[in-house]
Amino acid sequence: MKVDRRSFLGLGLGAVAGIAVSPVGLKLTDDSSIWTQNWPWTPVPADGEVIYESSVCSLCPGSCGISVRKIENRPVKIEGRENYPVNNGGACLHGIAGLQYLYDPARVKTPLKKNGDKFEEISWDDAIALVAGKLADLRKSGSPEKFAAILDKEQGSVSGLFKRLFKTFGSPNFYTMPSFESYLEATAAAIHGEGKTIGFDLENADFVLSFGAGIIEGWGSPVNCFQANASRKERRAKLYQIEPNLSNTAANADKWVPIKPGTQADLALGICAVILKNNLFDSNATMNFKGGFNKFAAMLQKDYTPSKTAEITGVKAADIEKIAGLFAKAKKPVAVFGKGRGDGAQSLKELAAVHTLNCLVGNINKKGGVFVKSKNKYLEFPDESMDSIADAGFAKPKAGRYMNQLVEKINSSSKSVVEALFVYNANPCYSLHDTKSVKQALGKIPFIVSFSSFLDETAKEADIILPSHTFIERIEDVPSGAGLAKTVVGLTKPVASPVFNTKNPGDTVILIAKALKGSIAQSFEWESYNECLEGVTARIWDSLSEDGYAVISKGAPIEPAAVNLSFLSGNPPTVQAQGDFGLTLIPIDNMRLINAGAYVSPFAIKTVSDKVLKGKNIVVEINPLTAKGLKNGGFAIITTPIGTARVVVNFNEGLMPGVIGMVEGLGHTFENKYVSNKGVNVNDLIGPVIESGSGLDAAFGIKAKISKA
Amino acid sequence: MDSALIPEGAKRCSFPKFAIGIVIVGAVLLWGVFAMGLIWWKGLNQTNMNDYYGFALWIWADLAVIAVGGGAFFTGLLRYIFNIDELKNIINFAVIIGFICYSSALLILAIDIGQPLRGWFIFWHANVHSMLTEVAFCLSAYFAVLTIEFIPNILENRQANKVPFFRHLAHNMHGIMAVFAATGAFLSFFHQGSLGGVAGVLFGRPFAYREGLLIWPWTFFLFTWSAAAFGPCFTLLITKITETITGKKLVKDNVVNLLAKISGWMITIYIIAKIIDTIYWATVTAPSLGFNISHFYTNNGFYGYWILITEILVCGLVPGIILIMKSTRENPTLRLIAFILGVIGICLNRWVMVLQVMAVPVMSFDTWALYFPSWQEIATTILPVAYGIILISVTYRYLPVFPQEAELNAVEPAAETE
Amino acid sequence: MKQENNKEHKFGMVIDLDKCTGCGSCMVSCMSENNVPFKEDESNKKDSITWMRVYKLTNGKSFPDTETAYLPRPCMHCAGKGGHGHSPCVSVCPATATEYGHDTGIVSQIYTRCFGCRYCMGACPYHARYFNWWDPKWPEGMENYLSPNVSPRMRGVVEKCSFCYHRYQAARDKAYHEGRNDIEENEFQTACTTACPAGAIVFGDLNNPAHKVHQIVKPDPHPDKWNRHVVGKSRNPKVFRLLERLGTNPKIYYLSEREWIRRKGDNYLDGEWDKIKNHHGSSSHG
Amino acid sequence: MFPFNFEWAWDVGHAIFFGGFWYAISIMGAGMAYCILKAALDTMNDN
Repeated sequence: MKVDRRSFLGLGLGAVAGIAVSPVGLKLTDDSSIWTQNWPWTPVPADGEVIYESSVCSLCPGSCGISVRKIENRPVKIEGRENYPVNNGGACLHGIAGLQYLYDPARVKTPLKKNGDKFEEISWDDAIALVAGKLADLRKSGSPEKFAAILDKEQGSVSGLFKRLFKTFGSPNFYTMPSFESYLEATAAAIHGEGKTIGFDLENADFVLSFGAGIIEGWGSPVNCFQANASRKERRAKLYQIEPNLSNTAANADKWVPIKPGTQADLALGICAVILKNNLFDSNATMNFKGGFNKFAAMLQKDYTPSKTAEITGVKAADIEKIAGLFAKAKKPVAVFGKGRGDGAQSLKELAAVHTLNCLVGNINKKGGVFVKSKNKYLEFPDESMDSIADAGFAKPKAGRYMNQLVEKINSSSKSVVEALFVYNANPCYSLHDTKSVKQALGKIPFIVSFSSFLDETAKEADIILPSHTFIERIEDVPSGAGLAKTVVGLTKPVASPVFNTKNPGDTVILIAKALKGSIAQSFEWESYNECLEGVTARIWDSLSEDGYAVISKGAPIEPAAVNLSFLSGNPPTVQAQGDFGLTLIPIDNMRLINAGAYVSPFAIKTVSDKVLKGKNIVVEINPLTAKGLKNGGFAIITTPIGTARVVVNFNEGLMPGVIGMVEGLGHTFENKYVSNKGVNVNDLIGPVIESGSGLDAAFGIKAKISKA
Repeated sequence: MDSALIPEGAKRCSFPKFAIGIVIVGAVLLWGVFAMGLIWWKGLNQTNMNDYYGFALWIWADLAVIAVGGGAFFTGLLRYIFNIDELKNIINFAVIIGFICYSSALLILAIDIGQPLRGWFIFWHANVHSMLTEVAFCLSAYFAVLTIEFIPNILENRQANKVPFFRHLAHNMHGIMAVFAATGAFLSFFHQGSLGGVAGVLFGRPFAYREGLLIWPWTFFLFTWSAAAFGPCFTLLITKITETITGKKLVKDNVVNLLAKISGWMITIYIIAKIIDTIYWATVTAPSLGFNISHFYTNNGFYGYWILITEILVCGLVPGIILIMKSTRENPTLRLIAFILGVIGICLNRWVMVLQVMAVPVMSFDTWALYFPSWQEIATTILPVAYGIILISVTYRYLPVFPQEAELNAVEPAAETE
Repeated sequence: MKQENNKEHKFGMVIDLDKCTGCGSCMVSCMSENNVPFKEDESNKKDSITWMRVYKLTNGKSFPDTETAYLPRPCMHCAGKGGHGHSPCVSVCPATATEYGHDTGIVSQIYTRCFGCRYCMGACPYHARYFNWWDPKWPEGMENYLSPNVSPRMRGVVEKCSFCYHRYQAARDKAYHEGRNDIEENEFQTACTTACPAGAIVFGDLNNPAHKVHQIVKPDPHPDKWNRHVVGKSRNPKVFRLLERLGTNPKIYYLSEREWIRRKGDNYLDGEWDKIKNHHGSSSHG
Repeated sequence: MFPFNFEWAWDVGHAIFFGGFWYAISIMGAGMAYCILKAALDTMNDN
């Protein structure tokens, strides 16, 4: 057959028609849609039996009970644990997002050793041997005190093991990062004497006078505070919030009292003055005051009259008198301190002044008041065995009282006063003021060991990283604190088997101690951290292992608390902001971000407002009255005595004129595209200001200027 | 070179010249195809659309081409149902323009949806309460009608016409074209209307929401009417452009003026209805939902009252009046201005009914959302324009599109016509 | 749909804005419960998938009279005009990919049927619907925490809050296995409700007078006498719904003692609010 | 779209919508079928 044009055309048309009526087309159409419904790159989570395991979250000092939903041993969801004495079913966003830490591919997956600028993987055995070798050399050289540690907290058995290692090694240089608990103890020490801490019975108080305490910003034990705050509505309890910015707490409060930054101590003393002048105090309580009550009263009437206080603080004299009256006349008033989360820089004058209000109205150790408790001593370690080096070294004075003095000491001496440093659960290169000088100090330390699970700013400075399990993979006792009225010890349990080649930090410490041999090893005669934990918590172990927690105390303590006002009666000077620019830059705490310890999860940063973080730019808040020449939403440069930063400006009427608010918790600089390299770390812009007398870094902010970029 | 394909007695430019033109426009087309490929491969993240602008440039382009493509159904309706015989001289071209518009609209929809391979679910799992379902059904069916209307013209190509079957097919299709045209008008009424309904039924969006008749909001009728009114403007504008480019008169003035006059009356009536609708919406519908008209036109960087004035008065009332008055209509410059204004007006109306709807905040604490398309969106929106130019060039060159061309451009002294 | 038995639920929520702290727990709990993906930059809130989004409201006054509050916004699960189930989104979906459950009042989304036309997003005045502009991607290893109860969505489809429908299914299955006809109030609670540390969210069956949500909201059994499209209006003067006047009939109610917050719930012409603020919420029996 | 689709409902909405649709499709189909058949017949008659 000759294929001419016509038959070709006919054949072609016939073929098209044939395919069109055949089921091929339909089949392909159907198949392609089924394919789109099952794209191989869209994950299909495996199904299986569901179980729930309870544990305790240790991301922050809140110590909430959690319930972990697991599918065939695979944790898929964290929720608050019902009826847990701290959080009763509630949970915060960071805890709920906890699994993102567990599976984070940016974790330190195995021990690392720094070689030049890079980290190399090494085995656990080699890493422990290397660390022990370095430490043994240091000890042999005769200066064991040049071994220092930075931890997040003093409490708990893991901290106990670190402390034990340092004592038996012969070093007094054990430091903790500033935390709300440390401020509570310092406040209690200043007024009630050593060995005590403070809890606030917020859920029963009927008038809460908060001096900037971010009760719903993550202050204290966050979920517990959320619940106490929410119950105000039914209880008809009042909250007055005193701070320069309209925080969430201020917005949620019955009244926001704007105040000039850094003058909360003065206002507290001014209110004390009114209470004393108007005889509104509880005379039964004040009868037993020591340390010059009369001198204190006289000082107040001289320096803190309402008009003088008004001038210092910017709060109207009439308002001061009114607040004093409301506070003193309330049935169950409580004054709370600790600006923001309470873990940033604080001045002891402020803490003590606010707490004095509690003492004056006699709410100490009363329901709905303030509980002055003994420090939680549920741990019983066996006696250490100390050799002569340990005895001699441990008796030497600490290089500095607090972290910032240690940093200053290292930077000011030509040869480092610290030769070896352990860092656990702390990120001083990020969360201390003036991070540049902190990094400089760490740079001078020849040997740094980090126990971090993540390659954070401080771990990056380390020579060895001995990665720890996350709180989802490890067992640990977690004592409550952070101003919680009751005292609860919870048990964190390994609800997931370790995802990477990490260890429980307790085990790591025991291994190092054993490798150091001699009396140190003798002090660590446990097979494992598990055995140690069971031993040192023997008194409450049954309860811990069965219920997952043990309640140490609840309700108001029975013993009376002595009050001594000698710290305040001389009216120590109020800390001033560093520098002489016209504006004041203050850090703002935001519940959706984390500023200490861990860093924020991808989920949590997703919730952050575009009025806080826009792309890679941090957004600062400023009252439009102060923002002359700036454009709302435009770029600006902030300059402080210690740094500059490019920021986006957001006009916010909820900020006192003259103040710039910058959120804490952004500006991380490690490798994690979801949460890092976004915005500015406010600690790069604020330098420490040491309060005379207490030695605390009390920089509430810093003087700054802002100009159009 | 290709002279065997060129209609008898018609003069066309040389093939190389034609080819160069096609290649230039083809490059633009390829740019659009490349963008289209990117979007299909990587997904809609290639656009600047977002969760506030789920409907954006493409949906506007879609609505706009369908509106201006309305010339096809309306001219067909006038020609075949109302038997206005003169319009046979422009109906082919109106059909081709309609074909281009509707095929473009379908292509744009295929790019616009997030799951193009599942696009047929709109038919399979049809929700008959959705205006978009009505659009899809009527649009596809009407596209089939347009194809049917276009086929005879293709078969009239000199070579195709030599095939007896094709010749007979073309003849037979001409014979019952009125049936197809009626079906097309029926389908067009519903899909043009339902496109209007797409915005009008959004009772969550007070800017778009309109009350109406039974299940149809007033925008349903306004869209149908406006497509019929402004569609011929577009047909005539493209005719004028084609005439300018080819340097030939292709359609007699009496035909143009007739269609222009009908369009003028349609526009004027539409604008009166639109004004009434706008006033009712601004004073009754929106306020009953808590909105002052000022809410929709202030506090943002783009959408102001200017848009209302431009759409209704400058690009609505003005072309309407120009086209209904004999003196102005028969002035070629004014007539052309009216066509251009009319086309701008209808496109602006579709823009407002898509993009401004998305831009206006509804919750009292929400903010205006403004948007600028990505290059991929722009390229894929220009793609149909390039495609249209190529298709018009090819059909003009090879098909007897304009029955009056030979008469108006007689090479030799005119042979007897009629 | 006639009420043939008392098993017809109308799940809804009331959120106490005086208790809400804006902490974000509900948002994260929702994301983690429902396998919501995340990407490198989520600061453009116009393309950030947050089934539960928390808005910040301000009273617009200048210092020091400024006040702010937070408003969590899940899907409103609108019942549409007259409460017949023609939600703004359901009525426009061309492919029946989103449906109104007449037995639950839950507006579902069928991801495998949605072909991504986004008409529903345009129809929703609450911006409760989100489009998967990108393929969902989890960092290596993180897909291990995904829950099998909710399928991860593919690129190109719309998703939104489902009122944790999988939890309802699980509760119903459990009740069925235990030979019970119906579920208890506490057996079906959404992930945001259980996560809220302030207890600001109350979830339950608006048709069931024994449920707390019903007791707080006191939904009016009759249509609003001033707007026949509005049904189920709260008879509690402190309770309001978002954009109630549009007739969308949301099943999310909000509670606040603060008048300026209640006013933010809807749009009012000049003077309108002052006329109705005192009997707002009690119109039918005012 | 078809009676065997599970979204199909025998209600007024479906009757009107699909009635109209299938009506239009039928006319078009029948019209084209007529034209093609007649053209085929005409072609055969030509020979």
